[in-house]
Amino acid sequence: MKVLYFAWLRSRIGVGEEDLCLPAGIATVGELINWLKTRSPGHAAAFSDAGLVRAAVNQDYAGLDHPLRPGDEVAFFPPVTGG
Amino acid sequence: MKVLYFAWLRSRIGVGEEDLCLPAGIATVGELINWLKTRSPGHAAAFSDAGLVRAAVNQDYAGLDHPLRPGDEVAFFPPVTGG
Amino acid sequence: MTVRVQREDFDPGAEIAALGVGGTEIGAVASFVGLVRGGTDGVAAMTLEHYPGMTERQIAAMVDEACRRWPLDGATVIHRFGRLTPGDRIVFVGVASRHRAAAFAACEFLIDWLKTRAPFWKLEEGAGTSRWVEAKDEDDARAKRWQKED
Amino acid sequence: MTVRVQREDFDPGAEIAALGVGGTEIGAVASFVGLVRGGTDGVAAMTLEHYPGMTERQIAAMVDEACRRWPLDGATVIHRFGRLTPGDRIVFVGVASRHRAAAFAACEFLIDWLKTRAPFWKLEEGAGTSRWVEAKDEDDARAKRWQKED
Repeated sequence: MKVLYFAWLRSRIGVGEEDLCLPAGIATVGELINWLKTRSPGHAAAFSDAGLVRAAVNQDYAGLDHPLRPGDEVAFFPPVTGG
Repeated sequence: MKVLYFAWLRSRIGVGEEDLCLPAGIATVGELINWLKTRSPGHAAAFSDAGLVRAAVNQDYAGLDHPLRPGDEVAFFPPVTGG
Repeated sequence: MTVRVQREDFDPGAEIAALGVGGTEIGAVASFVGLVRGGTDGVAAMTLEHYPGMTERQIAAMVDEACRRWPLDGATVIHRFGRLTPGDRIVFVGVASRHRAAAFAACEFLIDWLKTRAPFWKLEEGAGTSRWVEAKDEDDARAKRWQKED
Repeated sequence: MTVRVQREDFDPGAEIAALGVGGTEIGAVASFVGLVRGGTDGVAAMTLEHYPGMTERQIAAMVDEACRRWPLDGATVIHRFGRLTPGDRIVFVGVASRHRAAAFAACEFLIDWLKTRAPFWKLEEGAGTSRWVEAKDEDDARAKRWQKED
């Protein structure tokens, strides 16, 4: 599964993109976050305040209970500040 | 006194501007309109529906009871349709 | 603050660019361009008559009022007169401000007031005749939104 | 309907002109240009990061929604990314319609939604450091004005 990070999530994790093999039992965005937090101190720091993180699945905004399927593109980023 | 007419008031009266010597006793815009109506059938037609006529004195909107003074520039026109 | 009443066309891009260079505190330029519509009744052209002197005076007063109501860094109003055909630009209103809410509000305020207070009259030509356009109640209603409760 | 996400600058005048030629029924083009502000804290530059693909997709969805809500004859959204300095243009939103009320409403809707839904992030540089700009509650509040009661 392709996972993307933007803005300060990218800075803290150290990469903008990861291709990950998820272990069994990760079926939602929220479960993916909990697993990502265990991967490195940078990941843990990036996801330490869940209220500051937004998620997208296949380039649409998605909540924590959004289901994940093989081949999905998942992205995490802070609240947007364009315009 | 300089009196100006615009749009269909000008068409009906036949001129866009008149330099008039007002008789005594004309002290307001409303009194001026009543006197102008007596000047010609065109004037009478132009002012036949007072609700459709707007007035300005010295280039500011003015009501029927607005006082007139020597040297004032008075204008009559329909509701505006610019923009 | 710029007010121009002219027969010639104008360049919205140049006006917007000029508004944006008023200082690095400007974050927003809202603008409006009004165009001559052809209409379903086949209007071929229109002639805009105005009251020289009063027009500039009334528009300048509107711009002053907008500056009192909102924190603006610049405002430009250009209104054409003379003969225009469908697709021609009639009016430009542009407002620069630190924040977009003020820029949008002042821009709408100015065009609503222009429609109901600036002394212009449209004579439409079509199918061999001409007629003076009547003022719209809808425009009066939109302008009334901005009246303050004193 | 035009959506562009690009590093290069854009020309507001050319975009407004293009919106106006969509047909002689267009009477109004409302537009918005967002500029980089210097700020009192002396921001020297900013870098706009975005999420290629999702950005275009989200903006196109906003434009579609605007077309469903208002009778529009054209809409253009251009958003830049990359490094920008104070006074630079960031974003253009332009909307053409028969009537000005729809043009203004759709233009404000689009910029409010862009601010809260389009995946862009600003990294500000100033005084030797850089920091990610935080989202504003005020922007969320403005975007919420457009939420429908279903």
